[in-house]
Amino acid sequence: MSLTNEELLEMQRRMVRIRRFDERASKMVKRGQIPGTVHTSIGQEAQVVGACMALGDDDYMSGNHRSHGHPIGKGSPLGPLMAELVGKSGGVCGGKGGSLHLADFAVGSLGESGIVGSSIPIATGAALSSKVLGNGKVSLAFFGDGAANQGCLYEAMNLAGVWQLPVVFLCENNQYALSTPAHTVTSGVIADRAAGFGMPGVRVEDGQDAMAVYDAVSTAVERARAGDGPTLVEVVTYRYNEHSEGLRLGTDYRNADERTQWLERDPIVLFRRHLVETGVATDEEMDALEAEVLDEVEQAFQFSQDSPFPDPEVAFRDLYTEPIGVTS
Amino acid sequence: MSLTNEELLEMQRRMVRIRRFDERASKMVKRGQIPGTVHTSIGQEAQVVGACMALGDDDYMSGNHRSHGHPIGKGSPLGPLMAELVGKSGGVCGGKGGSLHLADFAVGSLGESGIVGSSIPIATGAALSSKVLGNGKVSLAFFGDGAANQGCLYEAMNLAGVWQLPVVFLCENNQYALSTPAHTVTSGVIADRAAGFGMPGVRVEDGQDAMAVYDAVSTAVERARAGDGPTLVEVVTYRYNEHSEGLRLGTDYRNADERTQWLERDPIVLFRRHLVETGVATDEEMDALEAEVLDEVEQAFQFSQDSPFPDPEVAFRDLYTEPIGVTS
Amino acid sequence: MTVMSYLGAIGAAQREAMEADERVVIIGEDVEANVYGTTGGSGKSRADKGDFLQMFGSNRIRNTPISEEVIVGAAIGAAMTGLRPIVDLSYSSFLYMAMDQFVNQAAKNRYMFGGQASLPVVFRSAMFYGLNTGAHHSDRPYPMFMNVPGLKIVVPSSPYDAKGLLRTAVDTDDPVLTFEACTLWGSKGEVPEEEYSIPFGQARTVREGTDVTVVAISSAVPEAVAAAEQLAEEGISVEVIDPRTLVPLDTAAIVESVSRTGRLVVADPAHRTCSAAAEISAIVAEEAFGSLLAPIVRVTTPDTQIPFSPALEKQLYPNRSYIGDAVRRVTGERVSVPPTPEGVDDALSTQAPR
Amino acid sequence: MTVMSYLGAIGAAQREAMEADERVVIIGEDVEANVYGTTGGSGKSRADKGDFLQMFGSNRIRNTPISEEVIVGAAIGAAMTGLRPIVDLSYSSFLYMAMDQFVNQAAKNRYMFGGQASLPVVFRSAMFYGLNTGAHHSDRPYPMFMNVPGLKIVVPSSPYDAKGLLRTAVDTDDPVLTFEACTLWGSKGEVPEEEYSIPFGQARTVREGTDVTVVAISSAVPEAVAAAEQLAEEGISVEVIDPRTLVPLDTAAIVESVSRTGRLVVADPAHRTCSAAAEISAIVAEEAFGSLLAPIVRVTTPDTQIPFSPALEKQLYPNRSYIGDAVRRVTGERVSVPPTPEGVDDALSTQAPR
Ligand SMILES: Cc1ncc(C[n+]2csc(CCOP(=O)(O)OP(=O)(O)O)c2C)c(N)n1
Ligand SMILES: Cc1ncc(C[n+]2csc(CCOP(=O)(O)OP(=O)(O)O)c2C)c(N)n1
Ligand SMILES: [Mg+2]
Ligand SMILES: [Mg+2]
Repeated sequence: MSLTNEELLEMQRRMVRIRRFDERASKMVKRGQIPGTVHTSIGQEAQVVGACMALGDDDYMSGNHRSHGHPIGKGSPLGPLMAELVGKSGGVCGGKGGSLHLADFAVGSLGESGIVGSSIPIATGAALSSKVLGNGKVSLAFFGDGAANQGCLYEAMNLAGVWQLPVVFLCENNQYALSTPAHTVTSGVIADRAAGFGMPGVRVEDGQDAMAVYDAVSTAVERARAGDGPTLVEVVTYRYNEHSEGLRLGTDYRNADERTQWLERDPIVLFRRHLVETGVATDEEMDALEAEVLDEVEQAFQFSQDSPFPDPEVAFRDLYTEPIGVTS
Repeated sequence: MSLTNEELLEMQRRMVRIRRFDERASKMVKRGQIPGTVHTSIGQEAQVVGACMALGDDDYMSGNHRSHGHPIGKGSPLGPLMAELVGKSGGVCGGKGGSLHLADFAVGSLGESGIVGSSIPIATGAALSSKVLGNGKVSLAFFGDGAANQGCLYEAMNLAGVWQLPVVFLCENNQYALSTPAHTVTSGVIADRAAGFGMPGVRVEDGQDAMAVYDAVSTAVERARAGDGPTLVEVVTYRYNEHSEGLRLGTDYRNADERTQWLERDPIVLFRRHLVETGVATDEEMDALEAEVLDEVEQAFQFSQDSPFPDPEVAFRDLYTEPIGVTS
Repeated sequence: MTVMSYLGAIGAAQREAMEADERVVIIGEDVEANVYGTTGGSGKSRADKGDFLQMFGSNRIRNTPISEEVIVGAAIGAAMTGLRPIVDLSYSSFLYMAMDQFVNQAAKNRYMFGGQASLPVVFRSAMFYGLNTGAHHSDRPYPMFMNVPGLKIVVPSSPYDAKGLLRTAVDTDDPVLTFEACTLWGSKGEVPEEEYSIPFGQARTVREGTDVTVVAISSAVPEAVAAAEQLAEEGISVEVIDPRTLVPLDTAAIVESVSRTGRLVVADPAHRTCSAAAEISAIVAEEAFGSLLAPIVRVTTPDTQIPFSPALEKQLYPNRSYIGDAVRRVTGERVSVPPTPEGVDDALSTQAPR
Repeated sequence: MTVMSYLGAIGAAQREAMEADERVVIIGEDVEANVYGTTGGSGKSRADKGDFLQMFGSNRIRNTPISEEVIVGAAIGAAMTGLRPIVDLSYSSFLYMAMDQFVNQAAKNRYMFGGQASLPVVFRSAMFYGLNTGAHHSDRPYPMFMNVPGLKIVVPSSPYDAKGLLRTAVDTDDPVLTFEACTLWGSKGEVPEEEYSIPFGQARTVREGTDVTVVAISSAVPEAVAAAEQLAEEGISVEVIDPRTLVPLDTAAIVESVSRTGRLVVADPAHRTCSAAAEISAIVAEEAFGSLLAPIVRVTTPDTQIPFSPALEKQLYPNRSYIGDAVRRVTGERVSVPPTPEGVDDALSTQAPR
């Protein structure tokens, strides 16, 4: 579970990628360059990337409406993701998915889901397929503290438990579901729910520390890969932005102090400091990395602009593998 | 939580009622006097009645396909129940429900459910209504070990936990769901699932002891009534008969020794012995009670035979409170 | 009369119903913060006059976990025992999570139990089609609920109807599902100052006409009216009927209209197969066949899922142009069959959170 | 050719598909013990030759907890990653538990993801209507799934079709829902010895005729045939068409038949409103209007839930008598409108556990 220097740098790079991509997407929403909204992972990068780095390239994952962070964390190129948010033909789903509803099978991303909780069974099924086929792949399901109250999670945990499926249930506890504080709608502690379903439940209290997340998820992934079944990992983290970009709520459901405190433990700042302090990289190298990523995001933006809109007729494709002639 | 002698006798009477009613129903299925099937509570009487006696007359409950034991345990008269199984107009639901799908609102029975798990939210909602209206009523949801793997249970437990609803979740762990042994499809221990949802979880290991069940459920009911929220009670018990009457499975999924062992701890025999030994009743009184119940069941049978079938036109009533004219 | 938005009308109906009857409670995700704008005053700010949480307290404004199945089920159980809940499910796409409770409990309990139960419960949800909200947020699932006997289905298309029908829904002792049209949220209309309700099963004749009957549903109503205006200029007189409730359905009004016009077009934003349009067509093909002078044409959303891209989505829904073409077709003109891709429109966008 | 029961044909198709492809697995409640009779040999005994658990092992015969939502979802996830699951959901009434997974995942994933996913997964369930199984065990919910683009819907009415269509379902890369008719489980028919499959979207003309087309679905097929035989004696020549798959639907065959007969009756065991019958009627009212000589009549189950009592239930479903009456009606005879209560029949009963 120790990472090479390259991997450590890749960890930071992916976190920065998420931050800059999401910042850009946020701006694009405000400028009307993205139809609808997007949900950023800004503030949650350590949680996302720490988890993804614990997976192999061939491993599977499923996610939710906070939907670009996960594939970026798993290694997706940025251009097709950005183009997807704009609805272009070069989008990773050809513009048919859009934010919330995208997937990048090339990196094992089996689908983010606009329906809260709905993709948890999908990751569980991918783990079933690994088990039956014996191909050693592990699955990870990302979901929020809000989704932790959807019943399908417990059906999935139970099924994974009895079949000893290689799956990790990763709860991104950013402490709010939209406007609703988790503690007002969650009875008990999420990680503690694992025990009753016969699996380890781990709570990463400092979810802003990428290594802490990485370590916890790596243990779970090893366990899964060894055939010892599922683990529930709850990571405590925080989103800096509003639930979704452009949303303005009348109530002040999050207190300003709270936000300030979390901003002080920014996962990217923390990890950069760690890398520099441990001699993995210099400040200059870190600056260069940041610049490279900014450039990558700019190119992704350009790609999203240059890519043409899909032909209207594309709306009538991809419903079935063999078209059954739906056109009107 | 101590019962008067009368209540103790009533406890035994209700257990015997369930036993004799279900035995009669079983016979009726075999003779073709009941269309379809019935699911008996034979062997589980202590678990059913111990729980029901812990409730007040005005308290609510919901149940499942093992559907006559619960209302009998709660005090339903036998005739309308028997007539319901036959599909007669004198049935407790006028013949429209039938076995699995009946209710007796007069005793707080809000509905047994043919859909495994589906009535758990109903009892939870009744508890919500008690809470909002402040009427002090408690709800109890009966469900099996099989149903304990339906996600809605955990949604209900969580909701009841955060809202501190006066509800008791009562898992009848008879160790099998149809042909499937509970341990093969249940990860962890059902009662242990309570902790993660912030409520007490109690496992009554000797579910054949009516008093043990009564005590555990009474504690839960008191807690609920005091406004301290829900409890999960798991009762370990055993059904003597096949999953449903008339069903013949090719596999020998239950081992014969196991059944013999459980038969040795028959809840009705045990409780009778207890009552006689503690001087609550004499053997003669117990014999008389049994005879009375047999007579009651005979009358219920007669009632079910004498009651006319509903008029075919009744099929078109009761869908809405104000008919919207469905006739074809 | 006063002018209200469709969304405001829903809020007003909820407020009046809550004031009128203590047993009315609101249950849903984020209702405390008024995220969807129907549990606050005007505007979305808690500070504004009329915040529901302040007015009615947290005993009656119940902010829930994200647990649709138990929310719906608990509301049913509560309705069976003395409350009259309004459940706010936000997007119609989330109803599937609770399908078992809708079908096996809400729709069946009264019937199965021989009339012992009554179920005064309203399930509100909004259909967000046409706003690039993607396949998980664009469903228009009312037809599948129409196939479930025991539910009442409401599809208001104007502020007046939204308010009056919702009030009836709350006051009815049967389970009601209302499908609100997000594209109409901002539309304004006249609404009486005083409390009122609109009986279920009474269609509204939105526009009278003699040549063709257009039965239009939900957001297709304003499109049908726009088409009718255009067609009037071409000399075709179109009668537009809004059924307002799909269960019960005002079959008599539809049949009567077709018996005068002899022609029927049904405009329905649901997917084509087994749509409300299919049902209305089938009723007329059986009950008014003798009056029919032309094929019955359905203008629906084709049987494909909803793509995100603004280049793809808008072409799919019934609009004035498709409805116009359909009318021309049944009046004998040769036109291309809808939907023909329209090219890229500027996308509408919405502030509603997902 | 060999003679097989409908239930046996399903078991045989499953066995052949599992033998043909290692990626085919069976997932469901009580499949290990062969409780529903399709994962064993002939008869229900494990000792009998052909027990699936013995043949294929517990890695491929997956006995599940009672957790329909995750069973369906996991099968979808598994299909997206290399397996070809057959999910046995036993009763069709249990499908609602997993509705979100059917609609939001199975039907949408391939489309949303721009074709990245393929979903070779079959969901089997049996409709138990007519057997006094009560409101929670008598659903015929295929119309609501027809309204969900992305699913394929199969409704076999004979052993030959049950086997051939199921094999196609397993071999197809799209999600398929098969609705089996419990009342037909015991029906016998000729089935080829060799493996075969039946393409989707091809109706079967069960009986040729010239006066009226009857499109019949699932268990209504044998009833329609019985009606046709009776009507032949009265001098009315009925063509009976079984669409076999409702999505895709063989519209061409139906339109062609109506263009010859000029009359259409649709017999569909689903509830009336938004039924498959509504869809078929609407298609014909649009595409074959010019050939129609009479109203299109639907013979469906009325919009009420299903009562338990044998005195109440049987009258509700399409039967030979209602179908016969409908045909007489469209051929000009005056008859009472179905369903007229039939009085009390002896109830069928079934050994299937609930
Ligand atoms: C089934 C369902 N219910 C409700 C919603 C609306 N919704 C979208 S995101 C969200 C909050 C999710 O909270 P959480 O799971 O904690 O994820 P987070 O947004 O905090 O990352 C809600 C209520 C939805 N998309 N799907
Ligand atoms: C949603 C649903 N799935 C499956 C079934 C079929 N079924 C009826 S009873 C049963 C077993 C239930 O087991 P359990 O909950 O332990 O109750 P028990 O019968 O042992 O009392 C099954 C699988 C059903 N009725 N509903
Ligand atoms: Mg959250
Ligand atoms: Mg059990």
